[in-house]
Formats: sequence, structure tokens, C-alpha cells
Amino acid sequence: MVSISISVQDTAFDAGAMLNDFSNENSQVGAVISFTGLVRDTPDNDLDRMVIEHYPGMTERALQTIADEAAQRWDLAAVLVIHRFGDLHVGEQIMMVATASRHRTAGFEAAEFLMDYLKSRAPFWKKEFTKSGAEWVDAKDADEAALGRWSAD
Amino acid sequence: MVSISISVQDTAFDAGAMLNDFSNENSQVGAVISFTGLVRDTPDNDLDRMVIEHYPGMTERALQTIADEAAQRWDLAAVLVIHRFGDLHVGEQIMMVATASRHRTAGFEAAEFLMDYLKSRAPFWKKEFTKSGAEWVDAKDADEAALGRWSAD
Amino acid sequence: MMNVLYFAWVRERIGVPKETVETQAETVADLVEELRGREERYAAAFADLSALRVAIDQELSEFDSPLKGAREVAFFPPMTGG
Amino acid sequence: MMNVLYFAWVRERIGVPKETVETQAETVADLVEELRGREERYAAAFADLSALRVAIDQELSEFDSPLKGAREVAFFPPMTGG
Repeated sequence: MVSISISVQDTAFDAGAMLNDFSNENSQVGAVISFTGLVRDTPDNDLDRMVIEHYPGMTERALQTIADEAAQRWDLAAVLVIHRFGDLHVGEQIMMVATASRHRTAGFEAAEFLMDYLKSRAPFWKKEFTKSGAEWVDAKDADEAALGRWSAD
Repeated sequence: MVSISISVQDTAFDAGAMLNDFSNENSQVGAVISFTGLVRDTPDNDLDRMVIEHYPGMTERALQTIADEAAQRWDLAAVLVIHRFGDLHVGEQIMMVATASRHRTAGFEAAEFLMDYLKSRAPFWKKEFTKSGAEWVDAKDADEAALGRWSAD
Repeated sequence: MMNVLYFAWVRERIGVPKETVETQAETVADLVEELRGREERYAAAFADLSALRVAIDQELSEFDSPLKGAREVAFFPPMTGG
Repeated sequence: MMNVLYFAWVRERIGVPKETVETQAETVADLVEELRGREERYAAAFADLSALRVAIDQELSEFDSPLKGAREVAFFPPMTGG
């Protein structure tokens, strides 16, 4: 049984504390991998804040579906997904994905898979507020393209 | 300039605190990836302790070489490597690798590269002490084979 | 009666996050045609369907997907989470 | 004069972590031959070279690597860190 934990929240979280809890809960396996996404400043260093909008209901379903799929494809002990919405500032943690597995290759692949699908299939939208105005972040072709590698196998 | 931090130590470390420090120091980039290796129990659940031996001097050089190589091959902001030696118990953290990068793909690849090389090229040896005696852990063919994928490109 | 939801810049262009629509549209594309005909703000939001995504009852769908039985349809730009 | 180091089960079989050796060996393989000839514990430790790795001055090397100028040679099993 793979333990799957998903949280969609507007409050900040402590990635380090989450990593330690996740490791402690999964000490029967050897490999823990985490990805943390941070709010990055604009090239002009003028990001005032980022606002993340999401689709309540669909978001949780999409994340659950993605995590279930990862749990089915790889030999994992646990999956953790945390994603914030609302107001965020430079350097803050936007989201975190973690996997616990017996073997590191499965954990790395599953974490990349989770990130690739989360980027393009979970209903979140980022808007950046800078001195020069507010702009919705454009989706990157590379993110959509990244899904391709998971459909071949 | 890539920031490279390497620590070979006999004391325990707090992976969560290290992850948070590492993220805070690299908040100009968006992606932080960490790998934590934990002491896993034996299939018989009788691991008393693990002892890790290393080759002082060569260990630090080997880790530095591996980190430098990763920094050269991928667009990274920072690399962190921590590895313990001495006595460890079930569930304790053996080691940690982290990367900070602008793009997640570079960070994931670099973290996997660091792990693959660290496993087979850094002079650490694990010995497991159980009720039935003490055994040096055998190197896995899969670990040596994992290096192959990095030499093609 | 169908709930229609809008997110991100689609929501901003149309001016509401959600509305209830009386429709006999058989597919998402039919519904889009109806909405486009309503007012300029809808025409603007739905000008380029390749820049839009649609979910039916919270599942990603296609513009030619049938709407039969659907209670909730959502329109939004490609996702940018993570 | 050369420092010879042993790690893990190689150290245990030979019984010391480090010793100083007077040698004219030209390659690692030559040095191994000399050591094997010393005592049974060396012959046991060096019985199967495919199970061993060698480092010259803290750099991983091969058994046919030249020893000219080397100050430190280390023998150990394949690494198992991580």
C-alpha cells in the first residue's frame, strides 16, 4: 500500500519539517527524494508578489490522479504533494513533491513524473505582479513536451 | 559561479534544516531537489547498527570532483553533499545530496548523476551488524551499471 | 442548467468566475459558439481556442467532447503550476 | 618508501589499516605480487583482484597503472556509499 498525502493550501509550509516528517514515516525504505519549487524573482528583480489561482475540487482530484498513477508505475512507499495558492513572495515555497522508495531510480523517476504532470495537468495558474503591471505566466511548450517521455513506456 | 558545499562527518545532521538553509541561500532560482539516504533495516528486521568506513582525504577529493563535474555539465546554482561515517542506526540519515537550479530537469539530472557517481566512486564502505553477525555490504552491479548513462553524452 | 466556470485571464476577460447557463449544446464547441454570440467579452475570451483548455465535471476534456449529463464546464488557459 | 592503506574487509584480512612498504614495484600489479608473497593474510586479501579497487595518491587507478612517484597506494573493495 502506497501512502499518498496531498495538500492544497493557502498557508506557507516548512519544507524541511515536511521532509523530516516524511522521512521518519518512511524509514523502512532507503531513498527519499524531494522537489521544492520556489518563487523566483523576475529578470528585472521587481516582483512584488505572485498570486496563484486554482480550481478547488478539480485541483485535489487531478493531484490524486497523478499521485495514484505514479504509485502504480513505480515501486514507492509514499508520495507527498503540497501546493500553495493565493499570495506568495520571492523565495517562498510554492510547492513540494516527495517520494520514498526502496531504490533511488524509482524515486527519482516518480518525482520527475509527478512534477511533469503537475505542471501541465493540475489546474493552477500563476500571475506575477511587478512595478510594470500584472501578467499571467505563460505555459511553456517544454512543460507540455515533457509529458511525452512518460507515454512511450 | 556554482556554490559547492561538501561535508564528510561522523555526526548526525538535520536534513530538513539543511534543505531549508539550502533553499534560502538559493532563492534566486526556482528548483531545489534533494536526495536523502536512510539506514534501512535488514529483511529480518535485526539490524543493530551500520558502520560506515571511509578514506579520509580521498573521500573529500572524490566528492569535490563529482560535484565539480555536475556543476560543469548542468546549469546549477548550487550543489550540497553531506555524507556520514561511523556508527548509524535504522532510520538515520546516511547522506544527502541537493541541487538548486533554474530549471527542474537540470536539477533532477544533476542529482541523479551525483548519486550514481557517489555510490560507485566515493570511498565509503558499509558494514551491517545484526544478530547473526557482521557483514560488509556488497556493491551492486546495478550501481556500477548506472554510470554508463552519463558517459554517452 | 449548467455551471460554467472561468479561471485566470479567461475569468478576467469575461468578468465573472462562474455563471449558470441554460443550454442545449451537444459539445463543448457548441457551447463556446453560444457564448461567443452573447457579448463581445465572450468573443474576446474565446477568440483563440488553441490558447484554452476545458474541463467537464473537473476532468480535462476536449472541445469536441459531448456535454450530455455534464453539470460543470470550466474554461481556462494552459496550467502553470509547479 | 610508500604508504599502503587498506579499507573495509581488505583491512580486516590484512590486519592493519596502513603500513609503510619498501618497494621497487613498477605497477600496482607488481606491488600486489610482492605483497602476496609476504604472508598468507596478504595472499588471502589479494586472491581475487576483480573484487578489489585501487587508488594511487587518492585517485582511483588501475592495477596496471605505474607507481612511479606515488606516495600512497590504497586497496579496498568496490565502494558502497550513498
